[in-house]
Amino acid sequence: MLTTDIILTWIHDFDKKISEKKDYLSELDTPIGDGDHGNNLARGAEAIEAALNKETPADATAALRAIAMALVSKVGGASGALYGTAFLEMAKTSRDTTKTADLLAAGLAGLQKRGGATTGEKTMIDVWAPVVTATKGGQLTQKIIDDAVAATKPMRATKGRASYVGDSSIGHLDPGAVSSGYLFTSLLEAGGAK
Amino acid sequence: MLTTDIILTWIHDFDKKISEKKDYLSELDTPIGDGDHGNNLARGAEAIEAALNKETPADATAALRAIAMALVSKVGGASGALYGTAFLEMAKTSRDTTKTADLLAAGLAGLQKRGGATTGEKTMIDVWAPVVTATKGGQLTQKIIDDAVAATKPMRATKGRASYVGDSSIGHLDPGAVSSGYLFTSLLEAGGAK
Amino acid sequence: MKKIMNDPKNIVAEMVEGMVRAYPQFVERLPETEALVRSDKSSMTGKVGLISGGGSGHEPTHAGFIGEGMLSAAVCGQVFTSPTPDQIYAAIKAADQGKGVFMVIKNYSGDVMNFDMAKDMADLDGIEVKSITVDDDIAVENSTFTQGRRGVAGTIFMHKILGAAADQGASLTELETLAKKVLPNIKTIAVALSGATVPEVGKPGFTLADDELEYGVGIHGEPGYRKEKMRPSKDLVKELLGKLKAAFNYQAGDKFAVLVNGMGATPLMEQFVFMRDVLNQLKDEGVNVAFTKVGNYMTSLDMAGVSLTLFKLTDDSWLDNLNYPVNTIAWTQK
Amino acid sequence: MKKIMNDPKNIVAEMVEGMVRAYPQFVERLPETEALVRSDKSSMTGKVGLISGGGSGHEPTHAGFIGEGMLSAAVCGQVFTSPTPDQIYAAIKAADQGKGVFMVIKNYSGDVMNFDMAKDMADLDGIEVKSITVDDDIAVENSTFTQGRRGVAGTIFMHKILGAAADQGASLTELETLAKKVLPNIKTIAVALSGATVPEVGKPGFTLADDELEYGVGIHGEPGYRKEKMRPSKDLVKELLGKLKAAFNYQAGDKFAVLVNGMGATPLMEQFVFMRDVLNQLKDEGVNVAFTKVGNYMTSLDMAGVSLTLFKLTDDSWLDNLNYPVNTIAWTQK
Ligand SMILES: Nc1ncnc2c1ncn2[C@@H]1O[C@H](COP(=O)(O)OP(=O)(O)O)[C@@H](O)[C@H]1O
Ligand SMILES: Nc1ncnc2c1ncn2[C@@H]1O[C@H](COP(=O)(O)OP(=O)(O)O)[C@@H](O)[C@H]1O
Ligand SMILES: [Mg+2]
Ligand SMILES: [Mg+2]
Ligand SMILES: [Mg+2]
Ligand SMILES: [Mg+2]
Repeated sequence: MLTTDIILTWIHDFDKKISEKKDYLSELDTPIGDGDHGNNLARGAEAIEAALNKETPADATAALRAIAMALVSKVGGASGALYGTAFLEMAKTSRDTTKTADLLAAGLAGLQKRGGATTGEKTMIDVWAPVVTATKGGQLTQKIIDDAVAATKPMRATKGRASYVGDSSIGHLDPGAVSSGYLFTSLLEAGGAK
Repeated sequence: MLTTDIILTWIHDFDKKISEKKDYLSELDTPIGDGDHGNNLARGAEAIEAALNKETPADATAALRAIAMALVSKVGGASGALYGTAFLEMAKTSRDTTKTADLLAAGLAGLQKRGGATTGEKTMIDVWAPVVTATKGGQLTQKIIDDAVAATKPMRATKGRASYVGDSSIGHLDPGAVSSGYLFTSLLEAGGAK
Repeated sequence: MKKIMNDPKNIVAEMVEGMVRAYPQFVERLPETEALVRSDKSSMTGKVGLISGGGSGHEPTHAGFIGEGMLSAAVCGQVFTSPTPDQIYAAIKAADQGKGVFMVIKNYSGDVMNFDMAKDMADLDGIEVKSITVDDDIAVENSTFTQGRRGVAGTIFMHKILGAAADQGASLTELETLAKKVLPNIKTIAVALSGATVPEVGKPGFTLADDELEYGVGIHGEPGYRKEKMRPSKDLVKELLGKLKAAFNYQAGDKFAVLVNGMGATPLMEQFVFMRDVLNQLKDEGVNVAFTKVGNYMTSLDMAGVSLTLFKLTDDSWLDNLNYPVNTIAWTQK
Repeated sequence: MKKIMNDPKNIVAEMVEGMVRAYPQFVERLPETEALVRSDKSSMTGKVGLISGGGSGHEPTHAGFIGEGMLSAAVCGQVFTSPTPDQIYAAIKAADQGKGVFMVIKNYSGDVMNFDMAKDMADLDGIEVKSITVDDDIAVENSTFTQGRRGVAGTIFMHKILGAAADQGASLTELETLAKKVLPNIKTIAVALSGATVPEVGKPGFTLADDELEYGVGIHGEPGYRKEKMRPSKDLVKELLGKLKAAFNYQAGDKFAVLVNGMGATPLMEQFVFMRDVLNQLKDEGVNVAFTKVGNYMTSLDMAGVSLTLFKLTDDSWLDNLNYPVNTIAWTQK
């Protein structure tokens, strides 16, 4: 269940992880992308913190929307549009339900609509999809997340910048998958996965 | 005495020295100039060889003029104007005399008029002037040339590019002095100094 | 890394400030954005707005092409990062004169998605928006297994052609038709001698050995298709024109515009030598070159290298559009 | 050294060939020289010819400024080496329309001597020739112990001012008077982040450490007045404007044109950040900036760095001359 409190704990922790892993994420983005994923998300994390500090959200919808708007207006790049869209869809759905699985499923649907990718294309979808499935079964574990992230390594990218390097994308983790992994680890730790 | 034969022997040898010392001359020009003196003169040496190969000069005046024109039209930079002017003045004077001392004196006068420098300013003048004096006395030796070249090392440049570096010009040989040293060594070796 | 900057986080904001203050006759900043709009509003009246944008680091692209006869507005994203939809939306609003707005997008997933989101926002306002996604970089296979080809230096030809058409009163639909017709006729390929350093990253995106070059590198340092030992300009031209020839399957008598574009750190001297070699080979092949341009137009920060764009002039009016008067920071023509 | 070139010995000749073939609407080559003349001869008729030149490696200077409203002809010497008198003489003859020729020389002993020799040749033909020797680089003490100050980026302001005057029919004597009046009002100073590599030499003229800069470097890599650790743009501006302020002794209310000039390898992004910081400091000091320009105009091959030129507009007509329409490869203005 995603209460306002859980959302805030979740996201604060995610922001912390992002700022810690900023350089690592950009490094991951270097061989198969343009080396900015960590910087992009760090701008987003800062903007989320600023937005949440400025005004405590009244409810889950307000919280999710504030997060979405910070991401949409400060991140840019592919990940800004994608994470922004996912949180915007979660915000919309949160008016009807607080069930984590439903909210994440709405986020995933938004991601897929925005980016046109499906699983196996070496993107963040490859983490979101198994996480949504596991959450629906009430079974999300760190291992599921880690495995999903790790599974992007042998994949060949066919979407996003990484697709430009073709076969050379094989053997590298997808940066967006790794950052999504952090998102769901934070969710798990915040107790929001059930 | 500068006969046509001596002039040709002299200059062929000078051209050879220049092409051998091209990199060294440019290196000398690096700390206190713009690093092109060797390349400049190498262009001149090639042009002289081409001109003399194309047409054997009828007399000393023709030889000196051919050398001057090659230098004027192919070297550029300060040294092109200076060496070019010096040989042009020698060519003019050679209509009246073949005495080496008189010809070199005319060359030196041209240099001084063109560049406005006098001795002690760390330029090629600091080699030409003592060489002219020694030649007048029939006494030019390799030691006189070497000493004149070496004497530019402790000088502070007040003309040419080297003047821009001020005191830092002290402790470096002047590239134009070194190349003029080669010119007079070749002259000596060609038997033209008497 | 040595760069003339203050805090790397503010480099885009400070660059934009420098631009608008140095060239107020050309560009104005939209409040609280890194989006710029044409200063001379009267030149926009009654015409379709033409906007572009993308990550920064490619200067003078895009803001340098704002002005009469070219772009109405441009959006400067963070370095090598596509701008956010709110800023693109601001540019759309500023460019709209009631005739709709046409967007020139470079084909990167981030750009495409963010421009799409901005279009969605403008739709709500009733502003009609159409777009073209430029994908001129033939270094990448255009297969269903990739995001498609990247948009690179050829984009400036698209700006020029559409800018001239918009200035002459073309409608939004006419611009779309023109853009679609022009698109497959613009193709580009690059050779890099060194990587670019993103200010916030602090080290080059890739490195090459002292005697090494890489063919097919993208404008964000995306890897190319082959590395090899440094070679003379003529050989580089042979390699790149070979790829372009294969892509166009061009024949003697075909007519082209040619752009030699410096990547940022390559002196004009080298670009002109390269252009000479390009023109020599095209002449040998009987190709007719009707328009030429040399310079730093679509750069990649401090990358050394050049890109070569051929634009096949299958329609005579396109040459008129290239020669149409224009007045911007980076491209001014009587 | 990695450069896009063929034989380094031919780099200038091949560059010139690239220029004239890429931009035939602007420049033509004088037979058997590396001297270029304006293509549009009719724009020269009845006017005093304006020529310039010097070593190559500073592109787009000088040939990039040939065209209506600016230079009539320009001479491209070998890299960093002043051109030979015969070539300058050819440019004089091509520029002369019976009204005489004015030469803009940068103050280097080689340039001064070779232009002097060319003038001597033209004298024999009865062509009247006058000249100005630009010495705007305040990094060097202007004492009797030096060749005097070097001519650097401020030279392009001299070209612009004289070009506008010549185009409006100024006589040779009027140009000389104007040039002399303008000269002391143009001052420049640079900061380098890396040295330039002359193609034939193959290694940089000087090197700086990874975190080091040098103030006062010349456009051929002549040593500057101080090295120090890399600092933020604002601090560089403070240092360079400090020197310019001392040189001009400028006051609140004084009016200036400002040129931020990239040395070749420095991205426009950094140049615009630097310009922002310049304009901020000048604003704080109450100085009035009436004209601004940012870009690679007087480069030093692949040197990284910028130079800052202030041109004190003590005469109102000078601003008109700066804004006067011009049509060249590198500076075009409606
Ligand atoms: N079409 C897409 N669908 C889903 N995810 C995508 C898509 N394109 C890119 N991504 C994700 O975005 C990540 C890259 O984000 P980022 O580096 O911030 O943006 P950019 O690629 O614009 O530089 C990739 O690692 C991938 O996970
Ligand atoms: N005014 C001058 N009078 C005499 N010699 C000079 C003068 N200026 C320069 N030189 C000589 O020219 C040499 C430099 O020649 P070079 O490097 O070929 O030309 P540049 O200085 O134009 O690059 C100096 O070492 C010096 O000997
Ligand atoms: Mg990225
Ligand atoms: Mg020199
Ligand atoms: Mg990016
Ligand atoms: Mg020189």
